[in-house]
Amino acid sequence: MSGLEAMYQELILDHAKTPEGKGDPTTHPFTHHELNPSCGDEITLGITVTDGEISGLAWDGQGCSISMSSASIMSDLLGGATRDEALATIEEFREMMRSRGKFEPSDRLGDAAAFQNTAKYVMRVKCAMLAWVALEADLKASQAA
Amino acid sequence: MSGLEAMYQELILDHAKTPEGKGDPTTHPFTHHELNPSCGDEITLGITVTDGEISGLAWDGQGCSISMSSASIMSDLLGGATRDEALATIEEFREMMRSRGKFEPSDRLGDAAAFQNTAKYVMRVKCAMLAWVALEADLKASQAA
Amino acid sequence: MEDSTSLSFGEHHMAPIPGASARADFPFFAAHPGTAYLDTAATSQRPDSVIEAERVFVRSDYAAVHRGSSMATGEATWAFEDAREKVARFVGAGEREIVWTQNATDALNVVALGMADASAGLGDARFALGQGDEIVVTAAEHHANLIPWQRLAAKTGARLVVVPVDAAGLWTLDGLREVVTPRTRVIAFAHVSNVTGLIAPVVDVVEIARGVGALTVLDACQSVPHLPVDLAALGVDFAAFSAHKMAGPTGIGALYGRAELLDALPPARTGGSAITVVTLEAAEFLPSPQRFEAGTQAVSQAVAFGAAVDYLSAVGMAAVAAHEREIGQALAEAVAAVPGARLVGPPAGAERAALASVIVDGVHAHDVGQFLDDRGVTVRTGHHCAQPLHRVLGVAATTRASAGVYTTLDEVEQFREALSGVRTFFGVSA
Amino acid sequence: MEDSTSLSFGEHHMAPIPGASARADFPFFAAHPGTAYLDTAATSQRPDSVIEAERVFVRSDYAAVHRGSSMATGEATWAFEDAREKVARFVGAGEREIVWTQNATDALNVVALGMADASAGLGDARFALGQGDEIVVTAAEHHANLIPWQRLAAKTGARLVVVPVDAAGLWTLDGLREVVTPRTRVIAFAHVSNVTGLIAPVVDVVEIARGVGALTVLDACQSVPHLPVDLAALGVDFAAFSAHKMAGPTGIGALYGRAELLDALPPARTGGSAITVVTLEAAEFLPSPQRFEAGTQAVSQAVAFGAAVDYLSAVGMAAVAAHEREIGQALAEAVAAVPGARLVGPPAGAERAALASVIVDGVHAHDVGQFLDDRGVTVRTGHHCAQPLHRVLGVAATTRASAGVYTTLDEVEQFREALSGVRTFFGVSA
Ligand SMILES: Cc1ncc(COP(=O)(O)O)c(C=O)c1O
Ligand SMILES: Cc1ncc(COP(=O)(O)O)c(C=O)c1O
Repeated sequence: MSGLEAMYQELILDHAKTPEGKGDPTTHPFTHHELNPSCGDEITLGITVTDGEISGLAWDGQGCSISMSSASIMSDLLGGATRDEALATIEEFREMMRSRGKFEPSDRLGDAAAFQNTAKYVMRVKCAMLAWVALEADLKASQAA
Repeated sequence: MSGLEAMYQELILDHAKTPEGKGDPTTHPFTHHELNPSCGDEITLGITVTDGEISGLAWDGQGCSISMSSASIMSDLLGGATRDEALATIEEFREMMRSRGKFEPSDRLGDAAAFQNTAKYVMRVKCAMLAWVALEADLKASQAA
Repeated sequence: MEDSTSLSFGEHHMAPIPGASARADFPFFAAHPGTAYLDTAATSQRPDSVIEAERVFVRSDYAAVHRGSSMATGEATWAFEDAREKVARFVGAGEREIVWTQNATDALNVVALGMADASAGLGDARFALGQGDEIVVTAAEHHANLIPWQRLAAKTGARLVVVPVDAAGLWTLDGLREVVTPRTRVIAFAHVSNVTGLIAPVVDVVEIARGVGALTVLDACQSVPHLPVDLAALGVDFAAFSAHKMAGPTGIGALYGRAELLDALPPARTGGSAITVVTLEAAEFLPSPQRFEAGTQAVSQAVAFGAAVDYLSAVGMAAVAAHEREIGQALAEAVAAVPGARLVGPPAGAERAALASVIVDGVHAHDVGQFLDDRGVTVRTGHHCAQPLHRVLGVAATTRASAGVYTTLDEVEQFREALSGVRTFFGVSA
Repeated sequence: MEDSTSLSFGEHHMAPIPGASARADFPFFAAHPGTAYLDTAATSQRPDSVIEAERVFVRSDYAAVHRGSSMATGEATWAFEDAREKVARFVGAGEREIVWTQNATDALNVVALGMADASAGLGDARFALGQGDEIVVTAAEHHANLIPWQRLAAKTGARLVVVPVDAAGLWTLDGLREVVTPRTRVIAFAHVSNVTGLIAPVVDVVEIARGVGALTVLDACQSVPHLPVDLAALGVDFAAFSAHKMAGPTGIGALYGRAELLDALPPARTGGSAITVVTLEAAEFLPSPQRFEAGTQAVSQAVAFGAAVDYLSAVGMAAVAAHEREIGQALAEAVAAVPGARLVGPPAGAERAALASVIVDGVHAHDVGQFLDDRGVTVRTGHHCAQPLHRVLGVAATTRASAGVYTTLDEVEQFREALSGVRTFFGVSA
């Protein structure tokens, strides 16, 4: 499997084509817009938090297959998670993405482990992180609220 | 003779110590102030021109032995010269100073030929030129008047 | 001082020929065999002669320039000014008409910030703008030739007026004429667009500008490295370009300006070396170029920049331009040959620079670029610092292949072949 | 990417020791045996490891950074940002607190011009100055830390207030306290004077500044290369230094700023890469450091700058400082030992940096420098970009000898011997 095929796994391309969690973020109380200035990719992600749990999540945006599939996989993984669990998962995901492919993901990352190969491509790290950074901002806002 | 001794010939050091032409430039109708910004050396040179001849010349200023002796030797050489002769001499002096020491001065330069060695030291060219540039400016002003 | 022109150019000791022959002079390609480097519009590789000229200088001839009187300083100053003369000659300028800057962006800022200073009363009133004055740019400009003018307008009350572009990203002289008025004070435009590859009719723009007494500011980033350019003959007032796009080093660019303008433009960046008399209250500035060169300059980079124009001159800019005309057409044809790929800017067959920005239907530019990268083709993806233009094109990002003196038709073929596999890989073609 | 720390340092493969051992790492000295290079305060020589780090990078790893998505760009960006991290760590800063600039002069201008923009309504009001506000500098400042503030004052109506110096060129905390008022908005001063060698009591100045809510801007040009400096611990708001004075290349400098300030300071120089959203009307800027880094940066020079701090770190800044303390005293004593030569700044025995500016009675500095040059001693002559200070000293120019990590006591002795011959040669001694 070439680096390219490892990066664009079936799973990732499928999520990019039929993304989960896409919807109107503005129906949720906490929304955040995140932009990748180098390519113009952007995402707006909204969440509702009930009793410390992400009880609702929707995102909208446009971008490359890495940023879109990452948003989709993250929605699957963290929709319904507790805030603490979500924040810990985001932290681990970030650590993996910063590792240049050297970090071995734990079970916690689920399908998001597929981005381990993307981490080898420094310039694509931001793509994969886009949705996660937006969710992190929403969670912090909900915590402060 | 080392490069240093060739540069600081007896003649040059003597002129630096007891400069010719020093006086009050403002007694003459055409005066020009010239500054070497890298070291702060400066000269003000005044001339009177009668029937196309430099009939009076005086300069004041402060600077290194090269700039002061150059002003002195120039005063000796060009006091009383015609404007055309003076301009031609300035031109030849400039050519010599720009030559990095490769230009062979003609008789016209007289004692000013002693600065041939200074021309090898790029950073000192401005010192040697200071008075000459001032005289050139005065002559051009007198021509325009 | 080592005379960089006397260095041999790679294997051959004769003048290099654009393409495969010149390629041998660039160590990057030996380090990356099989790679098609199609990102020269972003930044160029440097030939051995340039790398070595700087190295020799730094190892044995380096010293402070223009300050002090030591022999070492004299030699370094000589090398530094010699480089300026080379670069000046290369673009048809006088020595005093070339100011070293950090890069082309910085050069454009020197003009715009100088005009802001003049507008604030700190210099020659001919550069002062105010309410009612207009600055004209095109909608295709690089951010470097757009944002500084936006900021100047915001500071002075002048209005920024934009020449529109069509769906292909192209502007026209008629479009320009429509927005120019007697209140137009500046017309800033790119000689060659880094996205569309359009080559601007500079002489006509200068004529329009002169008709209303406006200054012309040419972004020559993508022309000076690729075409013979005589700035004096073109008649522009100011121009900007970067060494790193023309076989030279990063860390240095050049601002061209007509001497009488440069002598009058206030220096926005101030400090040592640029001055005559400094008191605690105020400073007086030297004439150009020193007035703009505050602080220690990019000395060894200037020497390398000189070596870079020596290299390009040895190849010959006419030969470079002819070569790149061929490559430019081949790139355009390569894109035309791939179903689902669309070329931005002039179509194949029309005059264009040796770069091709591509939209692949259904595949994001980042994904296109990643696929090409995997196939050994280095291209650039993104908005290429031209967001407003991309907004007109209807995409956030495009994929750009661009060429230089060392680019070969084989690389173009490698690009075409890779490009033709993109849609299948991402599952969007039939 | 080649890891420059893994390169061997010259002959020895252990950490170099300041003085003769370090000297062997600098090819300049092999090219100039017998030369005493005492002009490091103007600019430093570069060790092999720095020259090679840049060369290796340029020959095989060079590509555009921070734009596009190619592997080549990724690797180059990594090297570029890695260098920033190294430089940041070297001065006790966070990564986002180091902005690449052209040189230290440019770094100081980034602050002053950013404040001018803020004052013109283009950014955070906390940086806006106006009528009645005061900017404090010392009378000993380098033009780079004087003229930008003069210009800022002229643009905003603020007043430039000067801390006076005594006949030896020294200012005091009491003198500072006397001029600071509640309207003081900025205090700009050099950590180490490039003329007197005075080491400023930074922590005390910061305390005085904080007392009135003023920003501190430290000209760290002559401290960062020679002393262990922890900018965060010193507590200054901004600081500037240059690579070329610390074993690194020309063409790159650094601005330090506390992150929250840098994120808010308007970028005076604008263009590509520094932005988030650009429309034809306006641009939004990224946080620090990118907001200040418009256009293609000095990429290979950043890599070399990283290698330079690797080199200095390998030597150890404590060892460098101890060595230079010794050299500084030796220089001061050398001057004291020569009849007719007078030292500017703190006398021998007092704390001072490793530089000595000298006035030789009856001989102009240019002539002194020429004589020393002939004796193989490279020094700097002139006003050292500090005309106001020289006006107080009563001379247009002084002769300055300055040291670095590679300076030896033998060189100081060569300097002393040459200096002692000056007055005889020019016929002014008895
Ligand atoms: C104290 C001081 N400040 C500022 C500068 C300016 O540094 P640069 O020329 O690298 O911009 C220098 C060096 O010339 C200096 O010694
Ligand atoms: C058309 C154009 N203008 C300006 C620039 C900016 O050049 P630099 O990054 O060297 O400042 C570029 C390159 O990025 C360009 O292509």
